[in-house]
Amino acid sequence: MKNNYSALNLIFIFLGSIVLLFIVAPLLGMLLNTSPAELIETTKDEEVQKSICLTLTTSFLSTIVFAIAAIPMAYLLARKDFPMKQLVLGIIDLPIVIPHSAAGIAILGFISRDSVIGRIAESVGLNFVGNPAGIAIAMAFVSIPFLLNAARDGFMGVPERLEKAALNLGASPTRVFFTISLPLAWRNIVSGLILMFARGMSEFGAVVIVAYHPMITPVLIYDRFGAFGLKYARPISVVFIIVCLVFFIILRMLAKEKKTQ
Amino acid sequence: MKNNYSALNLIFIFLGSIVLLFIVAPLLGMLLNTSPAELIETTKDEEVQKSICLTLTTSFLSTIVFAIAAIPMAYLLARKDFPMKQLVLGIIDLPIVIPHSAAGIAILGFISRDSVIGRIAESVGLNFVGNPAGIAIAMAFVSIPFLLNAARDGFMGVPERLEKAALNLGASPTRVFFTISLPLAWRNIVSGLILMFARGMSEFGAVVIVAYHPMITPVLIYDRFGAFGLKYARPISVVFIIVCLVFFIILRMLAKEKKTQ
Amino acid sequence: NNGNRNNKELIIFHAGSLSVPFKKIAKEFKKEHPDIYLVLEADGSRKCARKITDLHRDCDVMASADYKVIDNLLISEYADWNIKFASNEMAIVYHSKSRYSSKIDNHNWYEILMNEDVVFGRSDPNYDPCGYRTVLVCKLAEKYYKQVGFTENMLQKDVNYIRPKEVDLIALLECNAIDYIFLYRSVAEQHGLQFIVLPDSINLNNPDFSDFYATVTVDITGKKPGEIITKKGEPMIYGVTILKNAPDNKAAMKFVEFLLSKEKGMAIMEKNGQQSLVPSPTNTYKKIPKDLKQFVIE
Amino acid sequence: MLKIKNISKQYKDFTLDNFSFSVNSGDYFILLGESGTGKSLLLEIIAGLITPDKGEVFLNNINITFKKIQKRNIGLVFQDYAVFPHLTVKNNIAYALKAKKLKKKTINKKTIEWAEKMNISHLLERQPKTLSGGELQRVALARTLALEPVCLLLDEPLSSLDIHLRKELRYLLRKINNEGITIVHVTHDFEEAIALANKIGIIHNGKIVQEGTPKEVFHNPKSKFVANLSGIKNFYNAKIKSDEIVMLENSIEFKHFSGRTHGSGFVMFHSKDVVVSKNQIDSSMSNNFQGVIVDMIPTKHGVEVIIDIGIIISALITQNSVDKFNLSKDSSVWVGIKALAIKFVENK
Amino acid sequence: MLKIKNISKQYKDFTLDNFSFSVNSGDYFILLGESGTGKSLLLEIIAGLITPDKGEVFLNNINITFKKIQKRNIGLVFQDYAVFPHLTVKNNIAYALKAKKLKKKTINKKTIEWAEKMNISHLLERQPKTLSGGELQRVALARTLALEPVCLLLDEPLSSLDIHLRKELRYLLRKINNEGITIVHVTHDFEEAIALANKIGIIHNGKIVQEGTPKEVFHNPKSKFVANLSGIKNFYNAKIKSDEIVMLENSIEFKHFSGRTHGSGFVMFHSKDVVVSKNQIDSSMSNNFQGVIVDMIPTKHGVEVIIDIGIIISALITQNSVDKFNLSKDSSVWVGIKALAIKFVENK
Ligand SMILES: Nc1ncnc2c1ncn2[C@@H]1O[C@H](COP(=O)(O)OP(=O)(O)OP(=O)(O)O)[C@@H](O)[C@H]1O
Ligand SMILES: Nc1ncnc2c1ncn2[C@@H]1O[C@H](COP(=O)(O)OP(=O)(O)OP(=O)(O)O)[C@@H](O)[C@H]1O
Ligand SMILES: [Mg+2]
Ligand SMILES: [Mg+2]
Repeated sequence: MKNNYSALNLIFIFLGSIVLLFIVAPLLGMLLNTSPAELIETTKDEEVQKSICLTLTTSFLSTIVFAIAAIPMAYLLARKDFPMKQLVLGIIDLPIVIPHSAAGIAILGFISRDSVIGRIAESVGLNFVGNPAGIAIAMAFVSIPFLLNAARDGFMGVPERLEKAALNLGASPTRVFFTISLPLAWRNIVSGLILMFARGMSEFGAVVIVAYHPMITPVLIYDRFGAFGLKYARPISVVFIIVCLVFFIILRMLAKEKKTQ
Repeated sequence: MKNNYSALNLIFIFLGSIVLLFIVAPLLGMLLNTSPAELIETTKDEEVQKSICLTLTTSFLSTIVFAIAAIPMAYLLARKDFPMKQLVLGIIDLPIVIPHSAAGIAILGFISRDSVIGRIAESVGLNFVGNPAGIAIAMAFVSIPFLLNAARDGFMGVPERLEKAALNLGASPTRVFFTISLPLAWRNIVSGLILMFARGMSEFGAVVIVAYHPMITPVLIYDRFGAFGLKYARPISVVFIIVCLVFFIILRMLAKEKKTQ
Repeated sequence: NNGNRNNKELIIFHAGSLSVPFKKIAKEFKKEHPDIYLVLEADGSRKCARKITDLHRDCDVMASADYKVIDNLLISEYADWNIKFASNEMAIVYHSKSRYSSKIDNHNWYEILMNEDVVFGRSDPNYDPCGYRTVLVCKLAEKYYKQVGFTENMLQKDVNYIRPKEVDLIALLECNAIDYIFLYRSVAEQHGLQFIVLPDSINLNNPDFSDFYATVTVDITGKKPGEIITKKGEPMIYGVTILKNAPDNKAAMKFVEFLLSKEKGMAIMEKNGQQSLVPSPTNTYKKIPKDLKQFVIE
Repeated sequence: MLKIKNISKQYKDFTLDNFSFSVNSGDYFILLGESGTGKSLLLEIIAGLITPDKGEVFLNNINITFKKIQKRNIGLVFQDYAVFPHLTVKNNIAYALKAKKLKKKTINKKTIEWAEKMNISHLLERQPKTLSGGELQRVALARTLALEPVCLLLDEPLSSLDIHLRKELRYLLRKINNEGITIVHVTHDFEEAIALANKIGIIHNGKIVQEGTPKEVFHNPKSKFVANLSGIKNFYNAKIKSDEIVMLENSIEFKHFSGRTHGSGFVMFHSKDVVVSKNQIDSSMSNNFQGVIVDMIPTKHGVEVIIDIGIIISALITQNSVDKFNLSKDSSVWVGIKALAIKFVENK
Repeated sequence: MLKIKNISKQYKDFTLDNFSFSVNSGDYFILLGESGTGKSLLLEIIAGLITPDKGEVFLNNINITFKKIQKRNIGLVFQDYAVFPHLTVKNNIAYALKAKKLKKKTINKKTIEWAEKMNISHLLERQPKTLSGGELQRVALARTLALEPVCLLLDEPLSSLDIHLRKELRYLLRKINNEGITIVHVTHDFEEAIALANKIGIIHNGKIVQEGTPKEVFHNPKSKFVANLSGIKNFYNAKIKSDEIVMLENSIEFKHFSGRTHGSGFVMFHSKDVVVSKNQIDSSMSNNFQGVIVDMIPTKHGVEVIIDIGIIISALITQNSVDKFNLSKDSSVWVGIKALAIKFVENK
């Protein structure tokens, strides 16, 4: 196409640049206020390393574990009609909107020693509060809607006709799901997974109520900020953001590869 | 289809129920701990009413205003290849992951009196700090990735062939965008708008740095919690969540209607 | 193995302003008791209490920036006693880029702050003790400097820069969004910020001026919305207690002992800008554990 | 063994009404019909993709109306191909085989085999979106044929193919049918029907209007519609007035020799039996009319001339005659038809 | 006025190579070719959907190779319809008209007009996904025709339509062409080519192998491929050995009467000129061979019998003869062809 530079394109590029600038400017401001020496020092700080690892792994695991249930649910929401579906769809969006500390309080009630789940966990010697598992649950709660919505949109974009064609070829519904629906919705699901993963990593308000320790990076930043001020919190933020950026780029590239295979 | 109750479906329904329960249980716990009398009283509280209105309108306006630039950008990201595209995609996900208070501080640097934007605003008598406009900017910063990603997925799902067919019929690129690309990506875009709207409403960490007053609901809840404890924070959360739920259901229904027209 | 809670884990909720000294104390304490793992959780003093009373979070030791928080919210349901252990003072904090920073001193600050192009921040009186203390300082200053109407003008100016916590204010200051903040001197010292030392008459530090402090009051919200509590000016005093249902009472005792010892904990406190009050008078003398009696006077 | 019984399906402005037919084991049944008469719908109902409002489908005397799609063992080749866009040609073809859990080697062998039969071996590693229409159609065919179902439903499977490939694939389809697989094939090309079917059903307005062997159907069309399908262009409602006169379309009288004196039904005659000339023809032909040329269509065997003589008739003449009489659109001409060429078919 | 010059386009395993042809104003040009020879590709290059690697496209002597799609004023009807799935049939048809910013009333009038011409008036409010294949094809046609472009590109526009509609639409297309619109039409149906085109191009292996009027092309096919397309099934490479003997495919000798004594090229003869019998025929026919029946295909005009006599030949005989000799697959038969029926075409 030789339409690369049509008026519309120029307007779009202009608008896109504004958005990009809007995102980049604050980040750049943060980066420029941090000296390389500080960055290096922060990278070497064992507490920082540990917390970034913890954040990445808990969010990653919580994303993976909950995806196993959320993706099938998204499929149902895309394919089936049932009474009160609109209500269910509305409910699904709620965790996004709940004030984070309220979410934390709600989850605490859900997993604390007095709750059903808490008691079951205790009987096997597990206490969710102050435990990575509890952190993962808090992360999942606030971030699962992003996966659900993205996956649902993805599945809605898969023509039912192709699924039926696959059934006609003798494939079981399970096979059809894994070989047709899932791959065709893959792009959206990956987007959803990345959003869920990212959103989980950033959660502070809910996590800090469930578990101040072990410290995930947002809590660590808050803690350092409270104790020592911006100067000590900023380098951690920058390191964390850089690590995340690298992660996202890798994830997106992997996802792309998967698709073009 | 008579496959409604295949084994796969039952497993999916089971998994879906778990997810739904996981979302509903904490919310229900919160609801059950709130007496109707408290709810009614809270609803009548003028400060609560005002803050909910403020939250809805700022988040709504910030979503709409930024969508005008974000949707075209998503279109570019879906259609064009350019150097460092993976980097741009990674950057777009960053605002999700940035610790919220760090985001708040970054935005403050961006809009405070010393910044270019702040000075321009000051010259027309506007001060972003402590102003709904500032709140909207903070909301947009943390929530814009959700719209960008959803819209991008939507546009990627629109066959380029149809766009070319429309061009062949003599439509200008602008017309093609508005009559073909946009409507066909509509479902994803609406999802993205709702997510962005919802995410904006829930933002606390970044907003509280830019503006403690006027109080958006998450700030109000935090404030009440700190000052009077859970008993006074919970009913506001519940009222807020109910209002949001109603809003989401209406939005989703409107979006659906739009599509089936 | 900080994942699963074991018996040797000691949970301490403390006021945000105690973060720095407590971290250092924890380090020293660790040397003496390597088997006890300290878990420090910083938050606003009242919020710390809420975590215990409303959220039923496990906690062994609670240290508040205002000993009354313990008296009002924890005693007697969650704690039996309260030891005042340190004091602090209010200061006006700034940095080198603050407007008029080269001119300001403790004779003209009340004028400079009222300048149109100067922005100052303070924390929310209803929420943060530092907030209502700021108001009290202003009222005292009005009397001390004989500036009629100063408090009123002050409270109306720059309301956009009221924040719930003092640490948020530091961020605003550090990123140059504001010029001055009302803050605890200890925090300013810990963050390496410049500050104006206010006269003892108004800085809420010196118990000798208690009577003068008590001449001003401020109304803040009470336990319920609409309810009003009137706060009297009084010296700033930090309190500490061990919770009744502390998971590890023994370790908690060891920590509090360490904290209150003159040459151990209190030395670190003083180094970080907070004067020791130990031993101090208490009205819960009877309930104070035997080992800690040495730090109080009846 | 495939029996469709009283199938009905109602859409807002289309109804499939009480549809019934049956196909014996090993039959090659072709459903011929115009666009939008419900042919595809019917195949999708048989395959289970669409549930009918009413009626039943039997396969080998078992009611499969509510059987799951994947359990029916009925292969359907879609009119719009429905090739899986995310799989290569190879994986598309192998899809059904993999579902059957065959050995890898067998799958590979069969895939290559069917690709060869379809002339698409060179495309095995291609993504569907890079394929041409005809290539896609062959992938769709290979995919379903590789499954070797007991019953094969083909929805216009050769529409995008050129003469050459069409010939090859017709051969293949007949071979598969000979091997015992029942085939139901939908098309609107009656030559395809003649070349392949041993039984034909004509579908019109949501009903089967005629059924039988290709010969039966095309030699005794029961309606203008069927006649047109079979290439007879001159087909009219008729009422016999006397042993000599028959009235066509209530508007024009023809001489006939059918030996009947009354009755109503249809009259038909072949285009090639119509003689055209510039002036009135003085001959033994008993039907002579003047008319105007409405259209002229070149065909393989000469030129088809469409003439309005009160009714529209079609005449097939050579290019020579066209040149000789200098015929063109709007020319006024005379036509002649022998009474003997007029065939009368009684209605019911 | 439409001139394609040295167009090349390279894909991994397909190449369109130095493609050139030109179409005069008002021509009805038909491109005939097998599946996957690049017909659709070529149309998309002309319309600007695909940029060629090399070469130029001229419309009315203006180089439009790099002109924007929407500025070309060339209408393209897609092989896969490309109907907009979110618009009703009505809005699909009106799409181009709205882009032209016509008055609402005019748009409405034209839309209804074209829907009537395409026989889809009853579908105007329908969503595309509820339409049948043929209905979709007509929507696609109406949508582009309503635009009234100066040049119309049709990619197998009648493939999903039944005989009846096909006839109507052929009439319509000819009418449009007569009104002065240049048409380039792609198909693999040579009857369509005869019925519509005044100029034909045969495309094979990414090149135009023959070009001319339908008559020129089908009477003097220059290759087996063209011959097959035109329905001549017996077409072989040949080398004349003497004034009597010609060698076919280097394997079998035929008698001929072409009057030539040497040269190489092609031999062809019509299926209907091949005589089949059970025993050797004692007649004036000079070419007699024994062979085995490979296949039998019923056709409109009898049965086509494919016989292997060393080379594969096709004979068209009546059903009667089949019954009489009791012919079936694998029967051994004799064939006879008169030397006069053998036509020799020299190569270049
Ligand atoms: N979901 C639907 N809603 C409404 N009408 C429908 C739906 N599906 C099919 N139809 C209508 O049913 C009729 C039959 O459709 P079908 O696809 O079976 O036609 P067809 O005989 O295969 O035609 P073609 O030869 O053009 O493919 C069409 O008029 C179509 O518009
Ligand atoms: N993007 C692509 N990448 C690779 N090969 C392609 C691409 N697009 C088309 N081709 C190949 O180019 C060749 C010509 O395709 P085209 O669609 O033009 O064929 P066609 O002549 O229209 O065939 P048909 O009659 O089957 O529609 C095909 O072999 C096709 O596989
Ligand atoms: Mg069909
Ligand atoms: Mg094609």
